Amino acid sequence: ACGTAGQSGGTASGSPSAIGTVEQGFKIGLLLPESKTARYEKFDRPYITANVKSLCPKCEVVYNNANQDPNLQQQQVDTMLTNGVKVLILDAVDAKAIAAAVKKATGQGAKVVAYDRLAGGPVDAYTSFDNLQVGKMQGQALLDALKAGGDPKRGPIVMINGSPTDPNATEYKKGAHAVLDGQVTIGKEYDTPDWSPDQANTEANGAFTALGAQNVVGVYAANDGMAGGAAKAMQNSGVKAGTPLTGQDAELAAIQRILLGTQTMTIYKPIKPEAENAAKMAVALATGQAPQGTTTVDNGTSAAIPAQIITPIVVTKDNVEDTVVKDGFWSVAEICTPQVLAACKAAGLE
Amino acid sequence: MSDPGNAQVDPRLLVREQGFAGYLGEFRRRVRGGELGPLPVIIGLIVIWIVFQSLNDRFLSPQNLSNLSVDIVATGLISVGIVFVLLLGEIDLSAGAVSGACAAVLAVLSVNQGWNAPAAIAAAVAAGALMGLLHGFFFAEIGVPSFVVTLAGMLAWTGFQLWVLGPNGTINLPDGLVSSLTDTYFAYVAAAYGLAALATAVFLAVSLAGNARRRAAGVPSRTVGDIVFRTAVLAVVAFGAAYVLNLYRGLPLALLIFVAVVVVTDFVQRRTKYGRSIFAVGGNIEAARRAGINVAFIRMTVFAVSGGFAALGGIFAASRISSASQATGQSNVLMMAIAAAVIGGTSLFGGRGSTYSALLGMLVIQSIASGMALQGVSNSVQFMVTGAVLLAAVVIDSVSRRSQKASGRA
Amino acid sequence: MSDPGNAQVDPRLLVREQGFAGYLGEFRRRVRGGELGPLPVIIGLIVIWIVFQSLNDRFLSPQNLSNLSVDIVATGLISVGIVFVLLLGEIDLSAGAVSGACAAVLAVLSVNQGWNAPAAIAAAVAAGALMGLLHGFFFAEIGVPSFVVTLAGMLAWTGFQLWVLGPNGTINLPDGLVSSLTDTYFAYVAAAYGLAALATAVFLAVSLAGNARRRAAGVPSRTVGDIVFRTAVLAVVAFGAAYVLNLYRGLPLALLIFVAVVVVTDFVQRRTKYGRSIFAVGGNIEAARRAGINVAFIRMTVFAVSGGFAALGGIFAASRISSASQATGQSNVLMMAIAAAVIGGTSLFGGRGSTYSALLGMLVIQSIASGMALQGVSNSVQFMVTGAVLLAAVVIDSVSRRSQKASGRA
Amino acid sequence: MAPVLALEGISKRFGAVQALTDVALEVNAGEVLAVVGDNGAGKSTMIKVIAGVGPPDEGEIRWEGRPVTIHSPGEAQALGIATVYQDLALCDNLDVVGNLFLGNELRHVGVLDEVTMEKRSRDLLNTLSIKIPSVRIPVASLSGGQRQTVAISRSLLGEPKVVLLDEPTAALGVEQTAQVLDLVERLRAQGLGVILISHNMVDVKAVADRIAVLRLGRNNGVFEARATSQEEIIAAITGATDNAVSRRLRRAEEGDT
Amino acid sequence: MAPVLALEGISKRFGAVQALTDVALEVNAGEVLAVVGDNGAGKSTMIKVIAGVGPPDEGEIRWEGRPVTIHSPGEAQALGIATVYQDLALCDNLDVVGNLFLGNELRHVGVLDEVTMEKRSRDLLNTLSIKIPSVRIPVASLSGGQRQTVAISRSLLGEPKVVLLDEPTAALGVEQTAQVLDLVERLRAQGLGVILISHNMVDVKAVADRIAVLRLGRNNGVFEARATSQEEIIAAITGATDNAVSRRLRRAEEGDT
Ligand SMILES: Nc1ncnc2c1ncn2[C@@H]1O[C@H](COP(=O)(O)OP(=O)(O)OP(=O)(O)O)[C@@H](O)[C@H]1O
Ligand SMILES: Nc1ncnc2c1ncn2[C@@H]1O[C@H](COP(=O)(O)OP(=O)(O)OP(=O)(O)O)[C@@H](O)[C@H]1O
Ligand SMILES: [Mg+2]
Ligand SMILES: [Mg+2]
Repeated sequence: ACGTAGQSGGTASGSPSAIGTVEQGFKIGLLLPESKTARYEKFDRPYITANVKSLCPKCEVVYNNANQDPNLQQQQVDTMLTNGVKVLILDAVDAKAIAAAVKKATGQGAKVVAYDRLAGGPVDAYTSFDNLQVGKMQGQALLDALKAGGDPKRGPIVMINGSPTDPNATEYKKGAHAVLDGQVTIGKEYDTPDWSPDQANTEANGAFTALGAQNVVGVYAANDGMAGGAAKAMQNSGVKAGTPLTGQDAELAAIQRILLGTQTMTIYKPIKPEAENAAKMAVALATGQAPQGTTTVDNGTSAAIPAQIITPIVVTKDNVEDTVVKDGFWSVAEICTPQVLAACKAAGLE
Repeated sequence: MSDPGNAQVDPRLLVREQGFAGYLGEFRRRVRGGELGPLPVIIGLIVIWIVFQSLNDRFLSPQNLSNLSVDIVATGLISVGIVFVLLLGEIDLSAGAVSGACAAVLAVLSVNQGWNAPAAIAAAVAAGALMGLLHGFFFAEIGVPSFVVTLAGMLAWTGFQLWVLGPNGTINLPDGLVSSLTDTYFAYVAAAYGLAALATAVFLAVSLAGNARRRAAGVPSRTVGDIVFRTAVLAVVAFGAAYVLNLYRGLPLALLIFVAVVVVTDFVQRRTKYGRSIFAVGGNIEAARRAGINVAFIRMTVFAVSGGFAALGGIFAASRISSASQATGQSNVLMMAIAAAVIGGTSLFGGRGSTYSALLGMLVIQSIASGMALQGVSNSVQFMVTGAVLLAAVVIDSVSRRSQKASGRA
Repeated sequence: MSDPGNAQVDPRLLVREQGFAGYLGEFRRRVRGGELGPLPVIIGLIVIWIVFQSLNDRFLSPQNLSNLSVDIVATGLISVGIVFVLLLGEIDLSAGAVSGACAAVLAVLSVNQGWNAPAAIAAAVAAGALMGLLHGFFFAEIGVPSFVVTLAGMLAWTGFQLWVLGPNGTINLPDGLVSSLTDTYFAYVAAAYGLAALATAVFLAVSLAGNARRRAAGVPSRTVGDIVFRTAVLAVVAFGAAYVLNLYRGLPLALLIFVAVVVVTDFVQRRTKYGRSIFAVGGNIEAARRAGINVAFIRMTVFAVSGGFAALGGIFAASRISSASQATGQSNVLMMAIAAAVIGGTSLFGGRGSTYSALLGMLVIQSIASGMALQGVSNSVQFMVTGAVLLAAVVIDSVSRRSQKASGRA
Repeated sequence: MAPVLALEGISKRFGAVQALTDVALEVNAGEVLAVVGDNGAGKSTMIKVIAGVGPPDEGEIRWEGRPVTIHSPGEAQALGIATVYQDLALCDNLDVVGNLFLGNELRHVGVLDEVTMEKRSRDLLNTLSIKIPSVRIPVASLSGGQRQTVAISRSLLGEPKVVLLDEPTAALGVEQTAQVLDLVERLRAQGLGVILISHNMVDVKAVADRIAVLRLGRNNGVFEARATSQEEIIAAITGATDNAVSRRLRRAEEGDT
Repeated sequence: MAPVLALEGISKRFGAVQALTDVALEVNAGEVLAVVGDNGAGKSTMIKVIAGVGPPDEGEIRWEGRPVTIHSPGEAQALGIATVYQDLALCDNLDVVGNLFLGNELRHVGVLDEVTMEKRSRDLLNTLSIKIPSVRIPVASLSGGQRQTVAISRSLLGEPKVVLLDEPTAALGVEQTAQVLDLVERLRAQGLGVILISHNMVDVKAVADRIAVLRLGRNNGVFEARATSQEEIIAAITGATDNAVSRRLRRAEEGDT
């Protein structure tokens, strides 16, 4: 039972590049980045596991969560390889930093599917939403809401970005700026360590005090957790009711806020198809088939990575039912707690 | 010591002059000796306020001060519990995680299980106390160092928090008792002033009554001038705060609760047998044991108290943003709670401190945070400035203590 | 003490029987007395290994053990610095941030500024030492509590790290010296065995020579049997490790460096005047001062050492993933580094410990992490289990120490 | 009448050191028993055995005739044993009053009654004629002798039946020493049993009724104080009639002649 | 010849306590100066002033005739002042050898020379005829007297010109006390100046050449040891001829008759 899998493996089935067969089953490693956001353990993991099981009943999905720590994720890649994993479905904490681990994995004969975030290094396939696009959609939604109320520059907006130590936060921020710069007046802008809702609350309070609560015309919050902190600050410091507020992740709490009118929008990423793609790609790679992609992307290391990019969806009061409810992301029963019941009725959710 | 009626006075003891001159002399001696108590930190706080105000004139606006006074509450309550543990010379690394876990318990019980708010709050606080008791058990009875126990607790309760919240993550708290903890302001102008008046009156009455008892027993008592001076200082602070708060939305309930907690816990620490035992264990555990104090009991209950206050802090944190999530109590909540206690003057080595330090330290920390938020500088600069200001605030204190050490008291 | 030639033996001292029976008796006495040193933690480690191996038979595979031995290095090096600070009875909360900041400095210098790798590494380590020196200055000269200084440092250096990395964040390191720090394995079979043999031989020679000197000077010396036994234990561990590592990719350079650092720092702490002074300051600062030790110098340099090792740890962390980012040194690196030292047996209260505890403690922590990763459980469970296992690993130690306390040694 | 406190066959071991071996001892009510012995003879260890601080490995303790086990200082106090330890064991962070009443605080509707405690502290210290700048300063800033007096005063606050004094006068000035010896005599007159450990033979001979000698952790004789000369006791302590003390004396005599 | 060490006009204050007021003192080479005084008289404070541990607020220290300032213990040691503190100041976590050589470790190509240090420790302790289970156990587990001996031995390791002993025999057994007194006489014979603080008048009269009395932080007379009676000194210490000591004596005499 010794190690250099790369040299010794790879001849298990008829196909020259196959490293496993559906008949015998093989191990697929699933590496997710964190658990502070609800989606990973509630949706991604079960969806992927289920999809793999239906494609390859004997396959086993080994799961690790890196808790937002790139070094830990690298160790988890090592452990996966030790564990005899043939294909990695990898949602990188730090897409750039993971490149070395990806290289090591492929060097040892494993295949890598970049999931949700385009990891660096020689990845074999990619399926995701576009983070830059997410930021742009948030920005656009905010801009639209501002324009609906008049001149978008009639007052300052407040931007509450994600963690400065999270590379993905930089992408959202970039996307949002691409849309908003020049179109609106950014009164105050914050990066929020650890995406902390409490911190966001303090920041929002500070901004409202500095700018004058009644002057603020919109708030950009990079995700729903921080939007929660900001929403409470808006209520407390007397920001005009109905002032636009963005979010991301389609958390249950955010959907409820949207229905209640204290948040304008959130970004819903339909995880089901993404998970389905990932499972398909992983099984295909292991059995020596070429993964199917609708397009190709370039991550700097590999030029033509087959990719399936899914467009995220902006959720507002009007399309809650057609998006998260329809997809079974949240059930009406979950959303319409007694407090939200009236708003649910008004929005036609029943 | 200035009671001339007492015979057994050491002739070397420097007797203070009567009246104002005496005050001044005493004060000068203390400045030289570094026995200024919290004064240096208060000066540091005032400097911070002046600097931020000069950078942004909204800093000292009633609105900002009012927000600040509510923002200190959640972490401040955790810090109160930490003070208890620090007095023992121990540390509680689990406080943040416990606060998050208990906030999650509260949210699940009240939203998902439909408990009514008071019951859910009680259950959450009880859960926190129980978690603390468990730490205390492993520490006091098994002998695992508190650092390791509470580190293990930090991990385990974080896991528990994730598990309780389940895959749904954030849970919004409905408007109601929990939200109103940080949402309620006594806007009625008389409320704040009335409380300030009450506090001043009670303080004066207690001081005078105590003095009378002391004089009757023939032990040294304060001069009337001294009592009047102290009462006056309290009155200025209380009425000043009331005035400012009334300019915005009135007296915040959360602040009232926090201050009440600080006053009561300080009283418990200083004026009850239980509190005295905590100081004794923190000062010299062997002496405490030999004096017949049940050291294990003190240790276990102190960790339970810390857990309970952590839970309470978590509830206020959840109340502040009307939701409990996986992020509640995470990040640097723990560090800030410990830092507040230490900045406020509680020793990490046990036996010295007071829960007032939680209040004072949180004011320093939150003033910096609020000032930075008002400025809206980039994160890297913000981190650096926060570090520097934190250091500067404590340097004043340390320099004065240094002269204390030089004069042989340390 | 078993030297029969010496006249001044206390008659109450229990003399050990000669030979194997003596060993057994001594061992039994020590078990009862709780004077087992690191043995309980080693037992805890072995239990952890057995449990995880029974859950997943890849756990004790050469590949996993080899990976584990490299994974402990980065945090382990930070922990070595922490041990120095803990020996003083102080704490360094900045170690994680310093490691991240120095990794960033390294990346920027070598990638963006095009410095050659050795110069960049030297600059990064020097930067870390300088940061530590700064903490030491505020602590030793100004008198700010180390907790506050290093907390301020933690914030400030995190800010510095963000600022150095600039808006682009992660910087990938090219293949080269830095990457090879954790990538190099001495696959040549003789390398590992040769080193094991060398270590054993040196140990034996030093022991024998020391013994000869002691005998010559007429002070108590070890029996030959004792020396042979110790050498044999070392040989088993060294050759065992060499055998396992050779089964995978050979002896990892990183492990070699880490072990060398531990051996050298332990030697410095135990066998030099500087190290002795650290123990003295940590044991009784007033006694140290009265003995003419320059306490301020010791304190400042110890913080500088801690900073330097934090930087080194950061470099290895960056090397391990071939990149430096804003996340380097963040998260729970600091807690793990402190926990490793404490679990390994270094006291938080100063004066007791050794850098071997960094090695031992990291093995415990990383074994848990690696075992959990192999199992692939969900995060909430992982947190809870990690906390529980951590506690369990230390409980064995604490229980044996408790009997030590009962027999009056604590 | 049974002795108020009796030890029998007490052994205690620390790691590799056998500190006490088969020690027996008894003290009656209204009696002062001095325990003397070389440094490291095990006197303090014995005190700690009785006080419940370090229970013995073997042996029996009898209290007023019946066997008892004393597992904690609290149990010893409950029996009526008050102890002044050689290493004092004061809480440096508490003030004099706090230390005096530690574990036995006076309360007034649940709250510490500082006024009464302060008053009683001052009265108590006055009877021992000790000058302490203030009963409200932390004991950390007291002189060695002042700390000692605080520790002695502490033991008198309860209503003990037996008082254990481990070198109570070691750090005291001449006047304070005389006060403590007076005190010991007063305690005896009140019918208490007193165990007094001291290295000062003059003091021991002045107040003790019987003198027990410990040597290397074992009993080495019990002497009637009145009937025994100082030299005999010193010989029992050192285990030799030719010792440094006798040599000094001889030299002094030779020098004088 | 100028005295090797002289203090003049030394004052020192702690917070609200004036511990020393205008104290003067001098000790010559080859002389034993005893300093006596009540508890809290300021004796230890004076020792700390000389040893550089707690520099004075005012006043002058002269060393071999020339004025010096002593700001740190290291400076005092460099001058040739060795000190045994009343509160011992040992590092509990270090073993006996480590404590003895602390700050003056012997080295062998940069590495601590444990073998030589251990050998010298054993020799040194033997000359003071102290039984310590092992020189390799942490001092935390030593008895009070054993710790005291370690502290005394420590001060003899360098080559001091003046030795300050703050109640060195307080915790010592009779034999060890005699050894220390012998030692003091040997030091005097070697031409060192010795300042000895003690509450034991018998010991003081036995070895001191001159006796300086401190009272409430002030000089209260210097006496020739041979020419002064014990009663006179006690009267100077207590500030009254009618004191607890004299009353005890009177009572004892009355009791005898
Ligand atoms: N906690 C301990 N651990 C190990 N050894 C100890 C401990 N306490 C005491 N000893 C040893 O037990 C022996 C007896 O010590 P003890 O303190 O009882 O002596 P003593 O008679 O009180 O001496 P002294 O007159 O110096 O106070 C000594 O050899 C001492 O080293
Ligand atoms: N660090 C300090 N802080 C405050 N007061 C102090 C301090 N050290 C000593 N004192 C006070 O100074 C006075 C003199 O103390 P010192 O220790 O010099 O007395 P001493 O003569 O050595 O007494 P003893 O014979 O009891 O040892 C005492 O009243 C004491 O309370
Ligand atoms: Mg003793
Ligand atoms: Mg003294």
